[in-house]
Amino acid sequence: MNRWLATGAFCIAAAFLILGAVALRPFGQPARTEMDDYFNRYSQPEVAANNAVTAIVFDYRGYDTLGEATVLFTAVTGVALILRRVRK
Amino acid sequence: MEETLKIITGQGFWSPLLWLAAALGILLLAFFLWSRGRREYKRGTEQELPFLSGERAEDPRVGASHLYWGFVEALKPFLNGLRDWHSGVITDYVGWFVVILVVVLLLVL
Amino acid sequence: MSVHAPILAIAVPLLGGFAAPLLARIHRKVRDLWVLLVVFFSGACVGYVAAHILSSGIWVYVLGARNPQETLAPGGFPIRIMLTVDAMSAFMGLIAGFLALVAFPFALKYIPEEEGKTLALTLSLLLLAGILGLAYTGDLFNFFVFLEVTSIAACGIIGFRTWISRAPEAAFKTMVLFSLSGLFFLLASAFLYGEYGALNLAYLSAQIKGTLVDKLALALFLAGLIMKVAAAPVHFWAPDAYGEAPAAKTLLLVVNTQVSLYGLWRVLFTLYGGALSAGVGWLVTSLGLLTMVVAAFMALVQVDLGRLVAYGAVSQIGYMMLGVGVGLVTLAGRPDYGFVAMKGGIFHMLNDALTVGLLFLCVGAVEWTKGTRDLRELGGLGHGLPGVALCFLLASLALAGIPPLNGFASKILIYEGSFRLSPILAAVAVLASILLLAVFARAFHGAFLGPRAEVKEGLPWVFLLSMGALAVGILVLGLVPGFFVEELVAPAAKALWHGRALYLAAVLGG
Amino acid sequence: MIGNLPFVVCMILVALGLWTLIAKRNLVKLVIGMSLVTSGVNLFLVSLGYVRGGIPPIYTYAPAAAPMVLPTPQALTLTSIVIGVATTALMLAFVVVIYRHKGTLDVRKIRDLRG
Amino acid sequence: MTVVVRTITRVLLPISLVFGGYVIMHGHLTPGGGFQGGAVAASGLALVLVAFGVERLAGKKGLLSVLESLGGVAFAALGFLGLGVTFFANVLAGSGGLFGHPVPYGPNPGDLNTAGTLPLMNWAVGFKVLAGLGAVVLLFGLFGGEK
Repeated sequence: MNRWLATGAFCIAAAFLILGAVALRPFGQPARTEMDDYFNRYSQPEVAANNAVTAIVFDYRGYDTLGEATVLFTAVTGVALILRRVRK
Repeated sequence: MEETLKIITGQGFWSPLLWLAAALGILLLAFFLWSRGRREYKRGTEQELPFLSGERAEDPRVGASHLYWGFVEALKPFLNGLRDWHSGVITDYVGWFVVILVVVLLLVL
Repeated sequence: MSVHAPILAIAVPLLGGFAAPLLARIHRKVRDLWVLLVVFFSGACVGYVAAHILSSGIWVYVLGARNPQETLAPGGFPIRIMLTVDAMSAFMGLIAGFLALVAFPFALKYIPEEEGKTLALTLSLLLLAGILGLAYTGDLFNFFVFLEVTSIAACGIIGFRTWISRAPEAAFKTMVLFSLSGLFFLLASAFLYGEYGALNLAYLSAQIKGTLVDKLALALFLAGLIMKVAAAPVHFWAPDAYGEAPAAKTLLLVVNTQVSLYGLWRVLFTLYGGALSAGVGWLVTSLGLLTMVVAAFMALVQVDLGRLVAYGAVSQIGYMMLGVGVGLVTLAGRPDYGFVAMKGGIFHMLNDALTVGLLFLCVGAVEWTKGTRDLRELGGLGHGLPGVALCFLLASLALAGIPPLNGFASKILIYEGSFRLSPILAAVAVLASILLLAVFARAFHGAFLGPRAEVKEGLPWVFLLSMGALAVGILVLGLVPGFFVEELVAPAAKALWHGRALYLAAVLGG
Repeated sequence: MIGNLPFVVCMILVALGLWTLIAKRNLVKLVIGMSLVTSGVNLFLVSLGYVRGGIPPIYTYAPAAAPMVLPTPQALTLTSIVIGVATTALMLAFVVVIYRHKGTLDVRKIRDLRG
Repeated sequence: MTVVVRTITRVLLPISLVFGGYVIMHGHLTPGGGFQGGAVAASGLALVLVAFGVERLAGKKGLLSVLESLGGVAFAALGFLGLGVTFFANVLAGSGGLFGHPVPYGPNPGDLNTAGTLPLMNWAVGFKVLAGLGAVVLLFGLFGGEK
């Protein structure tokens, strides 16, 4: 592939990424926080956990964590598969 | 019942059963023509053996790539360019990903 | 229990994948039985969900809530992950379920025990779970997680044959590209989260107005998913991956590609349906044309049967993109022909799954018998393997769009719809079909015709059963396409074409 | 504009990773580039959750009446980090096997699959 | 490895395992949780591999694989536990039984016996991560060792 094409495309892509970062709302001042306020307010009464992050990881978004555990399991299975010994 | 057998395409319709009926008709016609042919060639003689360009062929197999050899030969430069495009170098592939990213960015924004 | 059918379809294969290595320690028969049970249960759940949705609309299932239908927290915004299954998701799930039912019995016979069958079966179960999770989810981050599950499981399967150097090479390349696509998807989700503080698809869809950040996120989504579906300038991983994976598992890889395609439609039609320019539609359409032509020409010069079929499979992606792309271009006016093209594109997903799946099973049977896939060495297998030859012929004719098979039924819808938009589109699509016919004529000639060749005796009957199931599917879909188009495809197409408001209403109420 | 510097830094990290993937010729360096992209995205995610003057969203011995940072990005980042680790492990396994077969890590020499 | 490394490993291994266990156990009260604690404990395992060589642990590959599968099955099963309500519903939280103490809103010193299924899931995930990461390191070490 043409090196100049790749370099030019890369520069434009990087510029757009930085443009997006600049166009986002200011750092430290989230625009919309209904969902996170809910988590901070109700993680104790609903889940009985002091740690709101753990409450999200294992309760509100527990299904994601199941997927995440699956990813880890899949990767370990994959590594075992790739590094296994096959007599051929 | 009529609706489940055919697809309405907006300008017409496509009915496989109708097509099958037509195909069957054409097959019957072909069979009819074939059955009127000559039957008196001698079985078991050299009339049954395969010939290639008038020569008696020992191995009458035609290689699969010869089916449209001329077509591929004529397009050789184009096809070779396409093959070189699939270079097998992973960094090139990532480069093409960045190119498509830029195309999409320029188109969307 | 039937309330939980959508989640059971996903969670049971996950549990099955976790438990399969344990059960293999007890006995391998126990493991095989377990795998079959899990796949059949999952397939039954998928079928139940589809039947329910086709009769009574979108099915929302909120995970971890006190009530599965309680979508919104007090205050009117969604907080939990939810599955949002509409007709399109159900259609995708049906494809995955059917192919899994065909692929797993085949794989049980195809993969020798001493080559790590347990690991391969585990990965396949997890890949199936990931595919169904992708099809059913209604949450962006959850989509990313399952995208990674499918990526990693797929790459493990691609690298299965570690004793030849090509398989790890293909797997590594695929892994780099898949990870990049997943990361860009995540980056786009992060942009949307930063802008709107939410991750739910329907909620975000109601919020998106088309600001600069929204458009940037759309571009990142598109770039990531276009790579994952193997569209033309970034399709390089697909022939490597399809060609090098064990044939029985390639079916799941094909479904994996299609479910990524489903994700692309979901992002374009549902998430951005309200703020989409026609330019995106033209992009999808033209990438589709490029894909089908490039892949068909590349298939023309292949000498490896697996790689040839893989390029054929890539070119079919182009038809789906063309069909739905025409729908995207005309989304603003919603003319009739746009809907016809959409129906064709979505119907082609089902047809492609069947035909390409059957072709790969035939390649697997050929390799199982002869130990090679090189067309220069193969030949004359039609005498010894008449069933396989027949199936290969049927599938290649269907793939090339020869009437009266199913490939023609969907392609004629695509041709008609795209012809009304621009005759050039239809002309290029027909040209690619002719090229594919030439390609598969050569493949069939090279592998199956010619003087009788020695074959290994005793092709397992399960192989023929799996191939027969797909062949019957091809014939049935080809001979009575109207029924399937009206009952399955039209609702799915409508869910994308008109269904955005319904999708939002199902989650957000009102 | 200047307040968004953390986001910009994350994007620069992503871009650097992308450049590594385009320009480097060593498979292990490609894996490192992938890790860079992952780190950039993770940092971006977690920095989205920052609230000025915020404390961790944990109530054990928390000071009263201080704003808490947003917990969701932290949870997402945790998930994403584990996924990144899994990806890296699998990619390194492929690299090891490829090296055993080919005896090289140069991407220009590992191209049996082309055309 | 040298005797220095071995001695330090003997000291650090229990510390890392205990600290990992602490991080897992207090996941719902303090920063940390199953993944973090599992990773801390797995670092101890990696230390053993480096100090004493992979051969010492080569026979433990099957054990690690079983442990990982068990962790995964336990985690998924805890998700299935909520199936009376919905998948992944936290049925134990605030029920008064195991890990069932209710917690009022506001800062507090923390009570271990809270948060329902969360501590159980933390343990399941912790074992899974410990076994998974350990297995990955072990597999790499074994593959590099053989010729």
